[in-house]
Amino acid sequence: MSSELSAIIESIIFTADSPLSLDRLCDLLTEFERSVIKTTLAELVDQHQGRGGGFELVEVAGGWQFRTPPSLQSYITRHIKSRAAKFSQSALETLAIIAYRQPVTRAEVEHLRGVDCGGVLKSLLEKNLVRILGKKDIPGRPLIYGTSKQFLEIFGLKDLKSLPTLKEIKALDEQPLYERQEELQLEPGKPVPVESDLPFD
Amino acid sequence: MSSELSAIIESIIFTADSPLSLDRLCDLLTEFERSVIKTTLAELVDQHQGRGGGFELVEVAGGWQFRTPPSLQSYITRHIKSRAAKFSQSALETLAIIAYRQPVTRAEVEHLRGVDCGGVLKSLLEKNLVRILGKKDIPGRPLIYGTSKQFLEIFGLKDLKSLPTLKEIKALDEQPLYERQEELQLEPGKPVPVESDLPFD
Amino acid sequence: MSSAPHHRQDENLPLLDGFHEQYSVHLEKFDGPMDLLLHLIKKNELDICDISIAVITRQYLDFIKIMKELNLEVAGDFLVMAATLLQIKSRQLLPLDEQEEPDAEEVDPRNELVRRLLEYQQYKEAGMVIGARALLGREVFVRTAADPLLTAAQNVEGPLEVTLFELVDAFRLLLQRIPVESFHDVAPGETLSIADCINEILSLLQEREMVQFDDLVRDDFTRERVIVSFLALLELCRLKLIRIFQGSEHGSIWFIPAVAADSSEVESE
Repeated sequence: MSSELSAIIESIIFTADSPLSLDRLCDLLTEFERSVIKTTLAELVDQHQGRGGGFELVEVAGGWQFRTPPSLQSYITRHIKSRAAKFSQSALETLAIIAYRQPVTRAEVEHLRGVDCGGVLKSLLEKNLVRILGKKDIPGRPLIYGTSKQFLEIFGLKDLKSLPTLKEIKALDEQPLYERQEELQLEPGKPVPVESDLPFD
Repeated sequence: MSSELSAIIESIIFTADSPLSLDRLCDLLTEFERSVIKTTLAELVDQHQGRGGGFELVEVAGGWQFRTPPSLQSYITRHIKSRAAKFSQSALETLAIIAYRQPVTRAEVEHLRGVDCGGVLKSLLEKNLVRILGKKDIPGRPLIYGTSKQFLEIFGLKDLKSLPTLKEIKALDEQPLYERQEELQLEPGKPVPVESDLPFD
Repeated sequence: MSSAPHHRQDENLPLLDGFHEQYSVHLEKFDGPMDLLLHLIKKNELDICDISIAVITRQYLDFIKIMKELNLEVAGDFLVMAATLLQIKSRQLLPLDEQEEPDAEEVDPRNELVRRLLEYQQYKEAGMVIGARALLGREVFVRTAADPLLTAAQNVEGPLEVTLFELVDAFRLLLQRIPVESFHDVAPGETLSIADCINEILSLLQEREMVQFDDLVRDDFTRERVIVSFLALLELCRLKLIRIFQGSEHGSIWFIPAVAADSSEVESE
């Protein structure tokens, strides 16, 4: 077995997001013989089986994939369960409104977002990102919300003053004043061949 | 080394979607001693190195992650689209300034580069390579920027300290890194071979 | 230059097509005036620490002239540098003012530029070095498949992962969806808003139990600041979020939180 081919197959299966069939592997690796690929695959399966590590190479759904053995599931779920949760768009929006508009009532948040925010608000309170500041002195005495100390900690902010303002974010798009004032083009109608400089493709 | 612990650690790192720190592993595996976890990790690194397989265990962004070796790139990209980014010179310069000088303001970056950096900065923020650290305690309270964890992950750095020092970079420059930078021709008429922005591709 | 607008080449005059293509190739190489200066210094084999301003300035201005002749946009940044070069050149020509302190720093008008060039050169090289690394997603890859056994185990109660930029951006996008009249103080303007000041006070009260009015205006003791801070205090008082008291007549104004937040009192559906 070519140990180079073995590494190549392993890396392709490792990075694939679904099981890879032998046919697919042969299509990708035309410089190798189908029979050699097949043998190498079988050897890889044995190798990982023998290692008794945290994952193995198994045949599923007509293809090959690395999977963790069921015996380790209880350890892995410890991690999966406790890992950082991504913010939902509605949680992010609600939090943003509270951060920038505090002190704010639930009705005000809902007016801005145009949807009911009870559930999101409750979960933000439970996560300790938002706190109740008190009650507003208007009919119905609604609760007033603001951000918590934990909010500052999560975003690494010294205080609420350190929250970037919208103006500051918008300002990134704007050209500096002196550039706009310069009369740069001799003939305004002509196109400029200098490429815009996008940093990424 | 407990081969069971070895398999457990391997499986947790394998299924995690970002590098896992030693601290995090110890939090998850309270039934094992920190020192044992640490030794097992080091043994795992060696084991995968020795295997010469399609992926290796590397320390990056303060944690551990399985990654493919760069040498297999050409095979992997046959079935996976290269997601990242060709960085423009401006993006790299700006990123370098932020990485080495952080915390740094936009004005400081622009002073060093001599050009407006708003667009580049915004794009680096959107790509999550750069983050807002807060505001500087000087008049005008400008935003201060630093690099993100994602920056370390993408550039394969263990931590900020493992960035090559500017001194080391200077030493590199004594070697003909620059030779491939072509001469500028001021006289029109001669065609110039189009080259990519970066001397490395 | 990050600001150069992108136009389609094919709208150009056919006669100039060739020129433009060639020069756009050159010009893209220069990532601003510092980059161009470094190039000129290298090309002339000058020592950065002892550059001939006369030579560099002439070539730099020639370059800008060519850009203009070719009708390329010359960004303001390039013109600013041209002005700096000319200023240094003129200062070199002037006899030293007797009155002026012969401050060592001031002796050579090139010093500041040299310092910037050296520093810029370092970062330009650092950029190339980091850009040459094996990048995740380009040369190096990680596993992308989710283990089907485990995806069901996802839990939303874990710690949260979000960046400040995402938060601001969410708010920015939200504002774009909403009619302007919903907001009283988003309009850009240099003036200090009462809302900002309220945030500041709330943030101070997160740090300590009792705050003095003077602390609010200490860093920025202006008429506007004092008035806005005071209005913010009154507003917070009206909302019954703080209590204000004064130690003595004309003494300092102090304020404390009026209520201890009771988080059990959540509005339910």
